[in-house]
Amino acid sequence: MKRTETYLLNMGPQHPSTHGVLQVKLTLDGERILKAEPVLGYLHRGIEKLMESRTYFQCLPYTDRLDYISSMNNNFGFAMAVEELAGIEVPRRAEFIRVIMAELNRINSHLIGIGTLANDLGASTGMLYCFRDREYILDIFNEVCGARQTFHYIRIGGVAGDFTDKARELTEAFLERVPKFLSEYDQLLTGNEIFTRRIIGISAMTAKEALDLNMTGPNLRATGVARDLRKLDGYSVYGELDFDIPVGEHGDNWDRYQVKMKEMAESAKIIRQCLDKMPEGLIMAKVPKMLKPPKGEVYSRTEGTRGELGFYIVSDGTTKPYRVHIRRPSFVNMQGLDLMCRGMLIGDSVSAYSSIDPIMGEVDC
Amino acid sequence: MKQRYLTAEELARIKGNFYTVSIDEEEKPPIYVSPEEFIPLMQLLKTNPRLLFTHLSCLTAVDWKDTIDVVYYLFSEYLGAYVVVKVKTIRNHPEIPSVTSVFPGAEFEEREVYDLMGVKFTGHPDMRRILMPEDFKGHPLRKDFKYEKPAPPKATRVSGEEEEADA
Amino acid sequence: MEISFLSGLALWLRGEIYALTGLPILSDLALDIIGIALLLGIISMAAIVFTYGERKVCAFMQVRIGPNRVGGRFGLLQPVADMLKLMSKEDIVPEGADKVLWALSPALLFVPAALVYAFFPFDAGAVLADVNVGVFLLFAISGQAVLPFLMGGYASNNKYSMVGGFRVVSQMISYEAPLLFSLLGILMITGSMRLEDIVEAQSGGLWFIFLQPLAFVIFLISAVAETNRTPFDLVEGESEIIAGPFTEYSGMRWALFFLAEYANLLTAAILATTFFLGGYLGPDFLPGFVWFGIKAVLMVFVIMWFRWTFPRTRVDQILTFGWKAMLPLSILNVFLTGVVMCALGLV
Amino acid sequence: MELRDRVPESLRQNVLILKVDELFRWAHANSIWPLSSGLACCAIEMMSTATARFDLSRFGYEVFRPCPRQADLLIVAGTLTYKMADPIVRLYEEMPEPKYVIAMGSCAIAGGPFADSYSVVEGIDEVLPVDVYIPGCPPRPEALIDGMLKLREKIMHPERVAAERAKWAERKKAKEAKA
Amino acid sequence: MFGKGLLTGMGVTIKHFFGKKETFCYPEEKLPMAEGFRGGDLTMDWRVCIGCQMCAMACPNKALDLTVVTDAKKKRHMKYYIHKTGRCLFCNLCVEVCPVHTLQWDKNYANSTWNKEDMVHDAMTDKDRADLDIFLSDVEKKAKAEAEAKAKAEAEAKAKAEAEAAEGKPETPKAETKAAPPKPEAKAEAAKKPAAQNAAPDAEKKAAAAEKKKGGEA
Repeated sequence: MKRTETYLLNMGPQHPSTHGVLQVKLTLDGERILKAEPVLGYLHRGIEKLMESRTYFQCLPYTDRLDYISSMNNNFGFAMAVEELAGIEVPRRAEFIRVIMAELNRINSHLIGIGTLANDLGASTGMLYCFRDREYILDIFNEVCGARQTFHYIRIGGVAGDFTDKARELTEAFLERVPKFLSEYDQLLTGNEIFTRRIIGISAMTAKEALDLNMTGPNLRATGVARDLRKLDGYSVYGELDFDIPVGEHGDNWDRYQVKMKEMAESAKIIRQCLDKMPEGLIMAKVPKMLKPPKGEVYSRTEGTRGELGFYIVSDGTTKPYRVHIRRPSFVNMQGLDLMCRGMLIGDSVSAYSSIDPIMGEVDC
Repeated sequence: MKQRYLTAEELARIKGNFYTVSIDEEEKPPIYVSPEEFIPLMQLLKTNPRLLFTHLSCLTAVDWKDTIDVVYYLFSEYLGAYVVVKVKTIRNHPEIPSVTSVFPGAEFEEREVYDLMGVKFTGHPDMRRILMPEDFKGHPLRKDFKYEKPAPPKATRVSGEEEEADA
Repeated sequence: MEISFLSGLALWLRGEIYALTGLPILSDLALDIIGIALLLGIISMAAIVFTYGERKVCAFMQVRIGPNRVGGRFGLLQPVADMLKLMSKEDIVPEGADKVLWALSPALLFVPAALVYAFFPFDAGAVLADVNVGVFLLFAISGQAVLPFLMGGYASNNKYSMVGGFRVVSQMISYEAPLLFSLLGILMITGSMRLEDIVEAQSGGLWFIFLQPLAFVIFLISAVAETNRTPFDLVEGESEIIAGPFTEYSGMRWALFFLAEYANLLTAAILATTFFLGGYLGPDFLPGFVWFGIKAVLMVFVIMWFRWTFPRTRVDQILTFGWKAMLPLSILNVFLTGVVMCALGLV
Repeated sequence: MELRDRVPESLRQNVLILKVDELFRWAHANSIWPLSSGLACCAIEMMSTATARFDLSRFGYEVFRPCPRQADLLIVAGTLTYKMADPIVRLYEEMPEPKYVIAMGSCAIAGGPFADSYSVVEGIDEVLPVDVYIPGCPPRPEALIDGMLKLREKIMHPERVAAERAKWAERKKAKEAKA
Repeated sequence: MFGKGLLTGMGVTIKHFFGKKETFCYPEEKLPMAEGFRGGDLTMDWRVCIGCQMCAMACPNKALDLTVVTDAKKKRHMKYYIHKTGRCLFCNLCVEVCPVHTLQWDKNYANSTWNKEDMVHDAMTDKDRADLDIFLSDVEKKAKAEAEAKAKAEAEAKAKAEAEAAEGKPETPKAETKAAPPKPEAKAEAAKKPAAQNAAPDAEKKAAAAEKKKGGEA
């Protein structure tokens, strides 16, 4: 009688395809995975504890370091939470600039997601093209707020710098590039039989399983549930913009890849509308230097690039928050990793990590 | 949350069949519930056809120096509204039933609350620390957490012919 | 035996040595030594040139400029710097490793890669060992390149290397058969297994790539799988099992693996040129071996082009593709060649 | 260098006098293969250094080896936490000998924004011997290329490093004398 | 046909193989920096700086530790402006909060070093400190001179007052009072004139000091 023995393979904190310091303990039978247990905490920097000893203005740069690929969306979430707590009204022009920056950052983040997926499956050229196109977005950010990655641009009450004409011109140039580079990825990756065979039908997930595991963002939409907080809550000026939500059917890696590709096209559409609708006017509301929000708590959620990004802030009337909890989408999506890797081969677990696309700064907070 | 909060009579209807639930008169009052009746309340909120709070948006704990509150934000697409459920626990050995029986997706967040705040969840499938190293003493997010950092491990250079690079 | 530039040179040299020493054995010996030295030179040159070529081709395809700082404007000394650095690295033997197999596997891998070069006809008469069962012997030798990978994987006492070793065995064995079967068509047409006869059979522009297109496609795919390059580079699947059997090797040992891999790459290119692109045949404004060189480098470029375009296939996909698609197709090709030859009355 | 002077004037152009370790130093300096081990935000800047626009491969450094056995440079790009300290020490000790360490970003230099957090090691020089420090949070890819060139200079000319270290030592003595 | 997608993929790569490259050769050509770029070290001009330490308070991570020295006229000046790059977030809060806008980034991002000591950067060089000492000493001298002048003026005024009292007690006292007030006003204007140079921040400083008290006790 054939007796096989399972063994434990440790995809350690340093592994080319675990996107940073994620450790996954795989229990393997030959090359088939029986159990995948993620070990987190290698990048736990205790941001929630640090925020308790800093004023609201000083907490904002810390949100840049959470999901360090989409820093704008983190600033956006935290700023909206504090504005709701302190009752600050943001001028319309600042709202539109915020939406433009958040959507540009969504494209930036999805480009990295698709680039690392291609690189982990072996096509490193795909990654190089994604990073080349990402540089044009970083030029816009560099022009507007002076930094390439940790922007600290969306402030409580508005935005730090105005949307200059040079930034508008760069954005227009970028919007023309978007359909070109999306079609290039279709030619290079989507049409490629080896690429499609590697991700079609791999780590599929039904809508019920995804909802039970509390997954949100592209991973949930890939299973067919059209839940997008930009449409559901309609926060900021998303209510006035019309865009549709791309949805997959089987919830496998192919649908996650397709949802991200279509979302980039949608984000470009949103930026197009914002550029046309942006009014002139102030970019910063009147915010007291020593901001003391009233005693109480608030939970404000926005659609981050990887799912529902929520900020739960309890204030006790002083300038420093009493407690800040950050509902991190990548952290909750990690629960789906075990389900996605079960029964797959080692090669597929690699595509599972890069289609969940966890950012360890956000997972370990 | 940009969504609306439950109206007073909806809250009253929920309070109807639970006697340990207390709702005070704030503008958006959280539902305080005792650990014993916590799981039935969550069951009701999730499965009742007129409520359908199917999405557990946020699960966290706040340390109020005398008690530790575990906070649950639930959201229902059917009603288009959210509700806040809070459970008070005793400070020195907090213990409340785990909600993974109702919301399986809360497993990691409960482990994080146990790891950083020290609230034990009975009935949780895998009650271990998730972020801090296994042998870490204490729970960092508590207000009375005192900790001085140990000396980190030092790498030894095998050949060492080049003298130690100056610190 | 036609006389070409290289074989003429060899004959002249033999005459000179014979005139000097008067002993036929000595001149043969001298000639063989010179031949071996030349071949080893070609193999090490192949490693140096192709590491540089690979990085430049990869850079150009990824819209960036490759190494252009080390040694002059084009970075030509980059591979020299790499080799020298690899030579002077510390040699770590993992504790618990099987010392004998550990030391033997890089050397063993290099032996078949170098031995195969003795049979290639670089020019009309210029072949080190003119064997009339050339093709058969060629594949017998290159067949045992599988063992060193497995030895390396087993000896380095590391789970990733073990998994890499398993993958190597399954992949290389399953692509050995289609590789051979795809050449049967050509052997049937030429009727002889001597490499020079195969090249002569393609004279007059009738290259086998036009006569046997299906065989060329199968051969190319199997050759790429045999040399473990993308899209079949499961052995060294960076993102999955780090560096496969070479995970624990460092410094010069790893450089030997690296050298053998590039030698195998050139072998695959030379095989493709000899069998399908008419070896050293070409319009005679260039000598034979220059044509041979151009076609070989062209084939190397195509294989590199595969590497920087395609993702990696999964282990089970490779095996099913090998057994279920490649083998039947190559047998079909043999059958078709037979039918056509009967129809044309050649048999 | 009396050896070099003995070469006659006419041949000086095409005669290269080189000590062996100088040759190996040149080889090490020009082909440093970094280990692809990014910890946090600086890792994304490290990756974009190897891409099309900033192109680390012009210096021959773009071969990011996944396993420490074949790498000779450990770029610590991100925050080092106590839980990650042991693995990073193990990574460092697994690398074959002529190995170098670059501390990239504020977090690696002195703990950066998270210096007073309970789980962050303040600066990796408490854990590893560091060769080059690159300030910035995160440093621009050009700053990383500048740091790599500084490392290249450190390998090629150890005497400059010794001079710098001497200057720094007596500057420190002067400060202590004044304090 | 099975290979169609593969061939289009190869078409894309070969197109880029011969296409234009995207690389900036860093050490030779440098990317133009946006004017709002936040990088390098902090630079400030000690003459403009009023020593209010707002930047040190605004920093999230206490990366600035400043030593302030007060001159004879009880006005503050910066002596040591230590900017710990190892703790800095480059979040620009200090540059934006500075009331006199003297804090700037020097945009020199390529400043990697071999030893860790250069990471603790002092925005005021030794030469600045030397100029500061000269400035303090002459402020000292001016203050001393004024003090003597004031003392002499008081002495004369006292002497004249006694002389008038001695000469004719019946004279009306109004003249004295008229004479006394103009003298102090003159003195006040005189005092104000040398400080005209940073008169505007005085008001500001009072507001900052008040605020600091309020911030302190909050």
